[in-house]
Amino acid sequence: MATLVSLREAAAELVHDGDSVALEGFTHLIPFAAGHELIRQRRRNLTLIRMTPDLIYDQMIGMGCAARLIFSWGGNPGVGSLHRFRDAIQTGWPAPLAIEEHSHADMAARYQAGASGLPFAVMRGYVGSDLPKHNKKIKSIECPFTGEVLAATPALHPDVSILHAQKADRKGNVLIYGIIGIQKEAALAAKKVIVTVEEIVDDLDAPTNACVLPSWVVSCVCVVPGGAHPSYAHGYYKRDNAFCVAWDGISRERETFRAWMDRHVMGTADFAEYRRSSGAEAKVISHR
Amino acid sequence: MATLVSLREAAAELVHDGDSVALEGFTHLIPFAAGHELIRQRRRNLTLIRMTPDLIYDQMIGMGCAARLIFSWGGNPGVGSLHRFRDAIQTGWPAPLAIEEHSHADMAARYQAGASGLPFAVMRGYVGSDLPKHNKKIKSIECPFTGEVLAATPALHPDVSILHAQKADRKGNVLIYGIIGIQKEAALAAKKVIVTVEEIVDDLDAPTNACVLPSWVVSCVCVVPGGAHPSYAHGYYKRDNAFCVAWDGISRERETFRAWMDRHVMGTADFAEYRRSSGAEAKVISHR
Amino acid sequence: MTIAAARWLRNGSVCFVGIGLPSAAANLARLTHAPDVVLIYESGTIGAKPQVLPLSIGDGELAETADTVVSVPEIFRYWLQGGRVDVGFLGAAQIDSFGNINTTVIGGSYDAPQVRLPGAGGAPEIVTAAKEVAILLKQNKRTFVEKLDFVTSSGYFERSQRSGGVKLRGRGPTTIISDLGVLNSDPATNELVLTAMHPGVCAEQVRNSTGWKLRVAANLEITPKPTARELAALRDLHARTAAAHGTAAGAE
Amino acid sequence: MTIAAARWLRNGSVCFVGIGLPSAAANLARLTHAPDVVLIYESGTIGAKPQVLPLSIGDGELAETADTVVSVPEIFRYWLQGGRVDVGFLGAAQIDSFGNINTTVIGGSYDAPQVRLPGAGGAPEIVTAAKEVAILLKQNKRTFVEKLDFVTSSGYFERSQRSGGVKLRGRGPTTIISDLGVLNSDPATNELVLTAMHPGVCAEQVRNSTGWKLRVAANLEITPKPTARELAALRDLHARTAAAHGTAAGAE
Repeated sequence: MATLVSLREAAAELVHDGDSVALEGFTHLIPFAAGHELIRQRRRNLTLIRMTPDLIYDQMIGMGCAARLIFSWGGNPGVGSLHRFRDAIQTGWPAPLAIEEHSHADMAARYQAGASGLPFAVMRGYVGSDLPKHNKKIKSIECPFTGEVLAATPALHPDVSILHAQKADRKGNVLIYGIIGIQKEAALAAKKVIVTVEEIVDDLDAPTNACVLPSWVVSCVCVVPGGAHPSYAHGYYKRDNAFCVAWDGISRERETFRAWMDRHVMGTADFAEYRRSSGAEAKVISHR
Repeated sequence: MATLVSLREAAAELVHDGDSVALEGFTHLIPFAAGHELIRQRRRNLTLIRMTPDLIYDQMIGMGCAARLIFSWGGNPGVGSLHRFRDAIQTGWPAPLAIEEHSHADMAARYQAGASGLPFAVMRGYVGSDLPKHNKKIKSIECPFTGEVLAATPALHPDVSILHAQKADRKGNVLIYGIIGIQKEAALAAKKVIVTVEEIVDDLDAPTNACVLPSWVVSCVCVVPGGAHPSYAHGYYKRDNAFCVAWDGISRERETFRAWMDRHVMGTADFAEYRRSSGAEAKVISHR
Repeated sequence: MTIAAARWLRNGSVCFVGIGLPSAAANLARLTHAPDVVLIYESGTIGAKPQVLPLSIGDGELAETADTVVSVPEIFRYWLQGGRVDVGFLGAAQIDSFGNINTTVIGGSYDAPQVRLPGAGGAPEIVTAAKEVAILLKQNKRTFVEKLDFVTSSGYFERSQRSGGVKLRGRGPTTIISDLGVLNSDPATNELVLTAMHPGVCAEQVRNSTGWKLRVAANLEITPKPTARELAALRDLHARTAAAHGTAAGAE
Repeated sequence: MTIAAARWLRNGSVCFVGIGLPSAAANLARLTHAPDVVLIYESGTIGAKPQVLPLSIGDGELAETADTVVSVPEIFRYWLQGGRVDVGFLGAAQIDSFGNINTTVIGGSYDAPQVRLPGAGGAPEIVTAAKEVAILLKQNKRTFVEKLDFVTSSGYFERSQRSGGVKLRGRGPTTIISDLGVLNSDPATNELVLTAMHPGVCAEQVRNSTGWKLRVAANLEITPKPTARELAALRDLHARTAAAHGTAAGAE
């Protein structure tokens, strides 16, 4: 059963140095507040797993949290490159970053296999691509009926998966809607699950076939309003595109990056203070 | 794009003797009207595919439509046995019925593989069961990472899948809600798709993450109010439990079965007439 | 039998429920000592809290009272095979002394059976994926048999003989609850042993209702009598069910 | 370039859309000659009809205007791999003369690259699962290269050389649309050949902007000039986008 705790407590208790950690959310509902908290708590040697390591992992990598990255597309969506991600791979700053690189379809399949209790995933993938030459986790398998050769990759089982969601009820049942991405699979593939939410409500008011994570598959629920900023929470606030553009400048040089992180993340006690400090107030939208 | 036609036309045009046909709906939204229409049109030598061949396939088998059955549980839910299904397997009446028998998890996996464009499905299944001895479609496969041996079965690709749904809009987009079963997978695994619906509406009013079949994956939409009776349509009418119990008596002997079918199905022009004839009026429920 | 089975279910456990007797017992547990038991039906309903017993595995009542309703492939892949289920709560047509289950054919051969049963349903994977399994079944020499005509879903003997190195996550069918008593698997031999009898039943009666030479535990217990609260809850449940369906689903 | 790409898209086709230029062109098509084009974004939005261009592949505008929003594994398995996509509409960092795509590394080696690019995303499977693929890319000697530093997603050469007997359902990247013209694959050799130039561009200019010895079709066409309607629709789309985002997403 999910317990309702502060994000600081959840991160301290459930995420340890050396863990494999998946912060998921496909453009939507990216758990930035949780990423910041792991940076503040100086988590080290993490294996970071994420289909699209965008700003959140750029920040964690640049602050030295990661030893390894499992991913399929590393860019600043709609803007360009991730400078800290690039710097780590190209020059090893601030620490060498081993990478395990896949395609989106494969990452999704690996999470699905993990959620499904299967040791591996099968897909029609990578035909003619150089990726399998550089990733030993991509093998092949023969169909026992047609003889076709398909790609096979091992299931993902993060030590901890961390999500942001719109809301939870008092029992800890979580509702996610809009672009639901890979969140359900990331949660069900993981050993432990932390969910930050915009709010706690009496009644989830979920449609019958909505994406609901029952309380008993969630370890901790933490209330962090605006916790997906600069990503967005459908029905609550929009994506802060201006911040994503500004990040390109902030993160381009190591010095400006460190100064910004030291001031707004390391120098703040929690996400609420960060939002005031950075001026990154999520604008609550009206059609909620 | 889905075209709006009568069920009679859809069945005549899209379902041919010898086809493999999946009428799906897990207890809920079983396409009885469509099954009756195939009986009326005297379709023969069909390979019938369905996880739970209940009353609808008992009727089709007893009326001689089927040469083969692919399934995982054949009973009258909450009542007992299917007498026509039994009679066909035990004595070959009215025609011999070849069977290809699986577990639920496997049938679901086979449909999923079909919908996914994969030639086979992988599952942890059948350990210690006698079923694989009698079904050559159940093979094994070794995990290329752990060496574990798992079950593998071929993808399902019905010639036609037939569903009943709550509603469609004028473009032919279909909304299914409540117990959604295996319907989406059955539709996406098939070469052609017929959907009967309770009603056509201007606006589907579907929640963001609802189970919607877009118009362009559906061949035909047919309006057949009450078309799932004696099964139910969530939000429209309840399951007719009394009919399911009565079916046990009707179907027990070949003579009573044939007399009933001749009178109420063969002797009626369409499902609306059948409903009047059999007194099987679906009771519209209030919380619609 | 329903009451004894209900008692066996721990509060808070996640239970994959078969229709009929298992569903009646699981809901009785939920309405008495185990309000937080999580009931999953293979139709995709997670956390169903029906006020009347469902007649089918996919009644609307299950969907309306569930925390969420997912697809059938999802329920089997993410929730059952994914290892999320604590207890499989099943019925059967026949079992043997090692908890193997037959729900496929009786008599004759598979291709030409004397009696064709409904088949496997979800059971072959429930018995291996759930952490533990309990089977509810009325006890007589036709249901508790020496040798099954067909092993649909495997118990202990088949597991050890035939798993072929596949890792099985669950402990298998540890408990059989019948109308006469309770059988548990002997941890040493995996054979089912009579460990408790319901009030008014004698060991001789149980042996005579069993198709194999039934072993009886040294410390054979008597199931405590149903309490007034249990009886009232069961009676009310059946009354509500009868009123809703015009029949008494899962009634003994 | 956006207009030429938009024209290429047939009404009613099911299009798996990449972000940026492909998304701008696909939506322009939808707002002009192809109102019934079905736009699928890898974020899971099916039938998206955005009024402003999304900045990211998962903008809320896509979810709000879609016919349905499914999970990311579903979009890749049921919809892309399931063979439901007519056209993959993609960008790239580099292509070669056989339509192979690099979006991974430039210079150095994979382990120690000079420039690390974002990586594969959905492309390796889009190029093989979609029935046909069009690639949108500004043309110069750094983007249209003789030899790729890395093959992220395969075009024709690699398909024939390396598919290893795997059945490929699609026809591959048949069309490249650049800011200078249009290249199509020669059905005989699979090599990309210049088949059309945009107004005001000469063949010499295109050759000089191509890293390989570019073949030019005998019946080289000139792309018709943008119509007033096309230009107005594109201008309005960009204006709405700029007003919504404070920036001109996908603008040329």
